[in-house]
Amino acid sequence: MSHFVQAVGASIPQLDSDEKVTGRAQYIADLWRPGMLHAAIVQSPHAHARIRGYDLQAALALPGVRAIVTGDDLDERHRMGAFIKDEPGFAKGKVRYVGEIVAAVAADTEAIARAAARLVRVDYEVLPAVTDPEAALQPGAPLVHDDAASYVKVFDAGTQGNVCSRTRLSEGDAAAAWAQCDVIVERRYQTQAQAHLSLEPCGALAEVDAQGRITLWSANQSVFRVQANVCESLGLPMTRLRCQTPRVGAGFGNKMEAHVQPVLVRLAMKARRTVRLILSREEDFETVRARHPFVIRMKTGAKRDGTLLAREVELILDGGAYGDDSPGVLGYALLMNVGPYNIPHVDAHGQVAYTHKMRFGAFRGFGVPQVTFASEQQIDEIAQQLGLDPIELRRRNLKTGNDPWFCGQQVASNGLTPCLAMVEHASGWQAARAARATRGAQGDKRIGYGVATSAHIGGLLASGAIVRMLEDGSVLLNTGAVDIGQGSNTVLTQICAEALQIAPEQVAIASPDTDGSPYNWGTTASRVTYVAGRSVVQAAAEVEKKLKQHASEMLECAVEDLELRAGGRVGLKGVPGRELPFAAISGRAHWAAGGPIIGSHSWVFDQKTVDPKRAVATGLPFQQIGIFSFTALVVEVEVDTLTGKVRVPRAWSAVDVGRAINPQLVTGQIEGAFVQGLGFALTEEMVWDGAKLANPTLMDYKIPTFAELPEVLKAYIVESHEPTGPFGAKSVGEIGMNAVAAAIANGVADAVGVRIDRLPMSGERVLQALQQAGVAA
Amino acid sequence: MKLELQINGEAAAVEAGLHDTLLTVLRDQLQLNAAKRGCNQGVCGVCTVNVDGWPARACLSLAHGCEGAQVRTLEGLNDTPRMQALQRAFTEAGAFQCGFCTPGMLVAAEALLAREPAPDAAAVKQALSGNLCRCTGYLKIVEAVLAAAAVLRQEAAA
Amino acid sequence: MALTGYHRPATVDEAVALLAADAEAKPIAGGATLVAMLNARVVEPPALVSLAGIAELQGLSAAADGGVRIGAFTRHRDTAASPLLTGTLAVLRSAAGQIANATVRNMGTIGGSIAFADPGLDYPPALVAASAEVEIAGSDGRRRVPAAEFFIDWYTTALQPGEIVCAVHLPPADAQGAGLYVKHARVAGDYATASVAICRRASGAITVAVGGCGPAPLASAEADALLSAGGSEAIARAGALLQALADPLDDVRGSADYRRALIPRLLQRAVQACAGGGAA
Amino acid sequence: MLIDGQFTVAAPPQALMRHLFDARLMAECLPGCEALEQLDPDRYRAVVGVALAGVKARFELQVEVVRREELAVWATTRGEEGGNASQLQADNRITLQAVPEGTLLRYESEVAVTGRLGRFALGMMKKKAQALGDEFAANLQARLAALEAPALAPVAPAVIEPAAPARIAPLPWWRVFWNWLTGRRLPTVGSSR
Repeated sequence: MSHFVQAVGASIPQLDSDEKVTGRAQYIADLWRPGMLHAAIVQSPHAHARIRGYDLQAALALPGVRAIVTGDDLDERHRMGAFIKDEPGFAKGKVRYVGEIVAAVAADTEAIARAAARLVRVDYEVLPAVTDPEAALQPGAPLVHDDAASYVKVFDAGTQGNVCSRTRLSEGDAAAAWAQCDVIVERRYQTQAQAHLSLEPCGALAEVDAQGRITLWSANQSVFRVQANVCESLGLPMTRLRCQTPRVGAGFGNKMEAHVQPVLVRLAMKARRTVRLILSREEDFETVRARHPFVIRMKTGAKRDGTLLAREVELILDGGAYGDDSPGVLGYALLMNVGPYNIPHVDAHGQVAYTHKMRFGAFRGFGVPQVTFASEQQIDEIAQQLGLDPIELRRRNLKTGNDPWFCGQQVASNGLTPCLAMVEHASGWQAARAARATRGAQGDKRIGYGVATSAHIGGLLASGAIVRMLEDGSVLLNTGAVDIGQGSNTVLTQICAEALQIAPEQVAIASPDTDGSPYNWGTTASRVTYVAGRSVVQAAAEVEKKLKQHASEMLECAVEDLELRAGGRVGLKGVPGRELPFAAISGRAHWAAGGPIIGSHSWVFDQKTVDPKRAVATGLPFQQIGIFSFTALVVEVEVDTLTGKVRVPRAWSAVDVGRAINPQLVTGQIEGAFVQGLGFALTEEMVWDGAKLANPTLMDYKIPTFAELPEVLKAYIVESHEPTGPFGAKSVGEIGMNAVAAAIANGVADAVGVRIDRLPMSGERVLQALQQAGVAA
Repeated sequence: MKLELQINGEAAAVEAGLHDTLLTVLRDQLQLNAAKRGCNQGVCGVCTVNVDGWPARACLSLAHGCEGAQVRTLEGLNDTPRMQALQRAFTEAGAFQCGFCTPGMLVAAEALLAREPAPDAAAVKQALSGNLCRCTGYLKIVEAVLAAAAVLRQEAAA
Repeated sequence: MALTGYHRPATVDEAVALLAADAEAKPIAGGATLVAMLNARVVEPPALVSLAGIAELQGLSAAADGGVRIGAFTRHRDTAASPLLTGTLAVLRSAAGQIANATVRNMGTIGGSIAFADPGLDYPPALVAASAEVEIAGSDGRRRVPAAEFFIDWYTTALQPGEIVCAVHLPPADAQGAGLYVKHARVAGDYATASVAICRRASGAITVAVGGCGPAPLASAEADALLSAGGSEAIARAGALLQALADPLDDVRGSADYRRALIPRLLQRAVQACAGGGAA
Repeated sequence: MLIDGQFTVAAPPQALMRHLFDARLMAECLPGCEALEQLDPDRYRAVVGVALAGVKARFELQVEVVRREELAVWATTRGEEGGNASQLQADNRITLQAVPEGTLLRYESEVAVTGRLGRFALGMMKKKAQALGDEFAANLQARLAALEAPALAPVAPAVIEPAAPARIAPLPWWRVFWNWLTGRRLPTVGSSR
């Protein structure tokens, strides 16, 4: 079959480029409706308090105020939550963190709404609070949820007291294996809360029609999670709520679950008018979600010849006031803690603690950047103690070919070995490390080289696709997957075009809309290209089958003798002249026989994660998680021994993505993830002062700028061809971030010989370590 | 209070209170939505507009302070050759993902190329040091601005 | 009488008269800092007096005494690129070029910045090291205050209510000397965690000032004397002297202990960089 | 943020305890206190003016003594400023301890400001608040000394040592009302050239 159309593998620009470069793209804050009201939120000043009552009299009296919603407008029985139904639409009966939304006001202008919000009086009974996860797990600590055990849960979370969930995964016999280890490394690590900082603050706009049906526009990563969360928390039948999507200004996990949608929909229902709510940057920092702070106790053992033998890890996650995605993050971090190495004896267990802080949820990497910061440093420490080169030790233990992942899941494509070789070569690793011995101290700035590897999944839960051929032979693709900037609209269009051998311009992709789109769990877990891509391929195959059925009747020949031809034609094999354009077939289907040609597909990712014969798993939220992508990363690190400040002049990041549907979009993910990882490693930290977030502003919370971009940042694509993936493709969205903090920590150790076990590796923290190690005066 | 501002080469009558910023007036009264609100404190750069030839923060410029100034937003620069070269280069290089920071980046880059037809990578990073991006990791943006500069220099020489 | 609205005086005297009319009225120059506070509703002045239209406050110029005058309304961008700021005065160029980012440097002015007097700003230590004077205008006329006495406390300067900064006066540059501002911050564009401004004359005489480590820039004649005399221990002893003066904040940019530890270290970097003769 | 300090007064603890509930005395010791009235034995209302970085804020505060012991008192402060643009919560404790020179008075206050003022310059606010605490302590010490021992020779003003940095275990905190500088300047520090 001649491949005239090379849609897959082409770096075509994003389909929505024109509107983004001309400023015509409409994000949630750009949507506007005639007579639209503006909303403002009321936030709790307390970390833990019972709400005894509200006094809305002064606020309602303000001219221009149209409606106010409080906890009294919610029903105690209706709760939402991805894993544990522990969260009301907004505070009801109790507040559980400083900044939690307590009420909202709708008014003619935003200024009036904000003024009225300040006039809302709430009668609080202040209660003791606990904000440290380890303290929250001690007996007698104040309970964040009085009745946590009673909540509906979608898996055996073991929720009780301040334990939100607990999980244990084990393989082999770690306890017995320590005796055979010649070298054992053990440390405690701590990682910080990181803010997503998508530059677009969260927002939503809700319209109510005459019959009381609500159309909700919001910045989201899944219209179906918005629908589920709003309907569950407000007790609405899903038929009452239609969720649609404007352009989304990135998410990184912040917009996967609910943010302001529940309170805004309740407000619009009460006002019976269109209302828009856009959070300020400070409100976005204080009310939504952030990356989980981890406390990690990890132990790794190896034989003298460098064979890794045993690993034990215990995780304590700060879950914040509500479960959100915490059980998923815990389970996944434990599954990924080993890294891409064959370690026969592993015991991985952990807990998520409820605390009186904002909820912690999904954030690019989903727990792996945290746990990799510990695991990849321990691999380096073992190499150091055994006198082995860090890459050589890794090479002796790498998973290759079809080595199964920890807990037994099959791996069908593994390009890690070429990834490691590529970055080793590109960085001049061997020469650079050798030179280090002779490098000695050259002035205040010391150079070091760090390596780290990681993996990530692509999969999880349900996805669908509908491909409908229009009368002119072009097609409309509808998957319900939200493009938050990563380019999924473009990638899925390329997959559909390649499958039907038509030009991408012949494919239109529909905006995600719960009224019209097939279900898609969400743009999260690096899943859309793989999971939605497979559905597109299947749906397109169904269209091809129907096209050939029609053509066989039109050309009076057997279906088996027909072939797709590039450019939107079906032809008789071997007879170039004998063919029909899609338009002719579709015309017949619409106007003569058979009906419009529609292909559809729907599935849930189905590969089991745990092989009960190999591993024991308790409290693992998902039974089928995903197929594996792999990465290796080398960084050149410069440590200023005068100030402790760390800089990354050069970095080389290789990722095995199975097949790059759009190489430029793939390198974009690798580069973007690296720089976001740089912030996680060196400068970003949400700081709490007691129970209050101390730096909820861009003045005080600092992400990398152009100046922090390494002079050399090379992204390499390795294609190992995933047999189950669409045209061999698998995931790339998060993996580029997983190994960054670990590689930099290893680079710092190589440069100045100190191990940093806490993030971020700020100048202060590194200088303290230098002073304690006697390296710096 | 009634104000007359010069927006994209045209007089625009607007209503502005003492504390109203140029960003609020552009977005809420003139429906010019290319300039976005990301932090309202002048740090993120998504509100960058061109005031009298220099990039400026629309969120930190009071509407009253802009009387008599030539304000240009991306909407007003869309059909200028320099901006079109930048738009093509950004599109071909994949210099944006979500696009929320792109209007601000383009306005700042256009002002740079107006002043410096042949900037090096360091000059581009310096000129855009006030524009944050969380998606791309900045590399492709630098490449796109350099590429646009090269194309413009060729066209100028031709 | 209460003043309201946006005012555009053409002269300093007009501006001072307007400000005298209502204590709540605030002067506004580039607006970078004040409008950020307005947006956060932290201040709500009923009247604003714009200094943009006052010719006398604009730009840098060579002064009669051979020094340099920087008008209060001069944008950081212009100060950072001024050819007048040579030799020891290069410390001003170095400081201005590291303020925030390029776009804010198009807006912010030296007068607005030093009147705000945030401890993490870049001008205060540079002006103290350069032995600058600040010219102030008020209803009872003009006066000049040495930079070291202009910056008094957190966000507190020698400015009395109703007074404005007219200009900064720099002594004649020592063309063969050098001036440098060494800033340590988490990322480019952040306020300084700690900083050292240094001027070194051809004669070897050194003046330094430390930023970000106390309510006002830290400077000590004794420390300057030690540095000017030179010798191996000079930097360590001068650093210890300045550390003793420090009263740093504990905040997200660094603990007080870290800021104290940075003083001798940044001082060493500054002195070594200046010793090289050429201005940064 | 924790604000604390201690000082000694040449007088027995029991004598000092009753002064702690004298609203007029407290009003005089508190920098920036514009109004202070006692609503009932355990509750007070106060208005306190604060200036910082050109920002003038008037806090309307409700103070409630929530626990008394023979030599200690706990109180909470709840209030707001700017029409509820910012909210202030503080849990305070004052303990008295008999010492050879008389009484060691120790105060601790865990203060949280949320809303518009709570989002900026926390480090700056901590520094300012601790300075105010020290000024309050100095005023209180002087007044208590004067009240309790008019006949005795004035005690050399004790140096106010900031309390040991180690934090007291988080008891159930209570508060004393709080005061902020009214725009007066602190003694100059730093440049002595």
